[in-house]
Amino acid sequence: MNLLPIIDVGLALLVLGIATWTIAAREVFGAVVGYVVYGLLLSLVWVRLYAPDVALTEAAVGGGVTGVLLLTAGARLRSGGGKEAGEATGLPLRVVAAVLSLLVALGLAAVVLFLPEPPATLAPEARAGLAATGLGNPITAVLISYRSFDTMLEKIVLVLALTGVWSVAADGAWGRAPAPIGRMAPDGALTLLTQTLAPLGIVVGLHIFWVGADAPGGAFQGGALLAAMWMIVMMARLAEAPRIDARWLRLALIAGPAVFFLAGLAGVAWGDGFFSYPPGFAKPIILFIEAFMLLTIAVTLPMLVAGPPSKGAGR
Amino acid sequence: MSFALDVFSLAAIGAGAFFFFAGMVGLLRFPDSLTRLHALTKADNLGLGLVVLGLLPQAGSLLAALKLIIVWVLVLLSGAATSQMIGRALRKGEDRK
Amino acid sequence: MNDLLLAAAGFILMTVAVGFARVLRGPADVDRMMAAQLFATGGIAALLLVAHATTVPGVEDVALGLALLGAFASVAFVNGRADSTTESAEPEAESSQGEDRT
Amino acid sequence: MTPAVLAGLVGAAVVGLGLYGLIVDPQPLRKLLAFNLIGSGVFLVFGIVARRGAAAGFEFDPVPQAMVITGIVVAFAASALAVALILRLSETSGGVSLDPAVWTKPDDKGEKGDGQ
Repeated sequence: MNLLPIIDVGLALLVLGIATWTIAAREVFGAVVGYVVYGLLLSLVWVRLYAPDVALTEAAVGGGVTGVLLLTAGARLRSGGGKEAGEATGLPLRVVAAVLSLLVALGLAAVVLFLPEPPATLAPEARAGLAATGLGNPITAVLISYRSFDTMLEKIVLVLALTGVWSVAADGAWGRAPAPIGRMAPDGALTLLTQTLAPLGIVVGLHIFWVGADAPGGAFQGGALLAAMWMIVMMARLAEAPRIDARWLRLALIAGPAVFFLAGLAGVAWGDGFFSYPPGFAKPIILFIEAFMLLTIAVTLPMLVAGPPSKGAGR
Repeated sequence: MSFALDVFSLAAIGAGAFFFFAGMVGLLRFPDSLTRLHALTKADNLGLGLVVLGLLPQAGSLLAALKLIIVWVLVLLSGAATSQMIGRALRKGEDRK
Repeated sequence: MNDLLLAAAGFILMTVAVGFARVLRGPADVDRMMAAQLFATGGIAALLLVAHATTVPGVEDVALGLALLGAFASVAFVNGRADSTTESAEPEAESSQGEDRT
Repeated sequence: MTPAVLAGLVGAAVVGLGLYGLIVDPQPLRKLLAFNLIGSGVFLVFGIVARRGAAAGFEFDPVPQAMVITGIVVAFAASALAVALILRLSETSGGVSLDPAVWTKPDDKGEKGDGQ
């Protein structure tokens, strides 16, 4: 196994090189292409850190969906005639910024090199919690059981962010649909790709959600893949974003946090406190909560990318 | 038997790596976008295809092998469709001149 | 066997890394997209090889996700450049003298 | 050097790179990209805490890993909000800049272009 360190070092250099490119590229498009590739490489790094769950999330949300968000934003800026302006930073500030960034990086590197021994860990606690849930994937158990409060609040953050995005809509646009994210005329090759890819992708997304109980995967990763499939369908102009006052949309947006919250309250009523799942039923309850989280993530991410409602759009 | 399978795997993976190399050389050395597109499809389709073919005998279960094949099919699909779109965009650009 | 798989993974990774030079040089955005696509495919191949050699669980699913997202990103690139792929798609100036375009 | 330490060092360097881009690049979208780089660097540093925390029969400490997963999704939500604000700014002021001098249009009589 003496080749592995060489691959690790090569991977590290590649990640650094591509990160440098995303900062140094002259144009937004080139930088975003770099960023998407960077996300892909990072997920390889996460696999090397024995974190396939994080690898999937990073590839899906960190690289893929964020990349599309930035690409869509860049295209909308150009077509809106708005130019990204601003004076180039002068040399003195550049030098100061470089020194400051270098110091921060060195400080962090020192922290990394001199982390305490023995390492702090919550793994035993997580292991203890795992037994009670009946799940095989410790990360899912941590997300839904051991640190369930974090995960529920994070769902609420998603809904809040979407509220924030919608709130910057122009006057008179409220309730309408977001502007389409597809910018191409309907295209035969793209239609064929979408019609084969989307069903396959939905199956893969649901599969990754389902195995998440016992293997790498889960609601986040599966939901992000489903979101990507919906966005492909929108980009191929096979469907447009729905009006933001559609009842089903509103229900889907709050389904995840609401069901999560109610499950927590049920713990107060029948169990030992907020988010205490009754023994023996923990696994089915967790899967039930996760199913609604999957729905919320799959709907919220594309709506976040689609942006605020627009006057021109809407049926 | 397992030795024969290992040899088969290595041969296929080696061939796959060669096609990646060829695709890279083409992408870097070919003079314009259309010929580069041609080089890219070789790496996409054959490179990954041969690597997957080589890993198939090593896959632990039938499901794992199936997933490997689906990975390849997904890359094939997207490669074919996006090549078509890129190529058409390039053609349009040339017609205008 | 594992060492040979790792060597293949390292070779493929190095190959697509050199191919990344196309992202740096461009000149057209389609060239950048193509390099990114090569990178995604090579990344998936390297992931499968490394994972097989190091036995990280569930890597087939990661590869499935990456393959889906690679397709997604390719579509997004074409979509994001829908209005300008055509105008900037010119062959490189330095190497265009020998070619025959109709 | 273990892979974990190496990844942590990469994370530290990426944070530095992102910080530099965040300060130096004048374009808001590029600043957002740089901000996302910083985020991913922090996640990497956090990830090695997870890898080092291998105990109780795990290859990793699941708690930091779970928090990184939540963090990635929250970072995306924040980016989406920032993009919405940037696009709205370009709509109302005709240009995207963080420099208030650029927001003022000639016919605004010197007022900031934040009117509806």
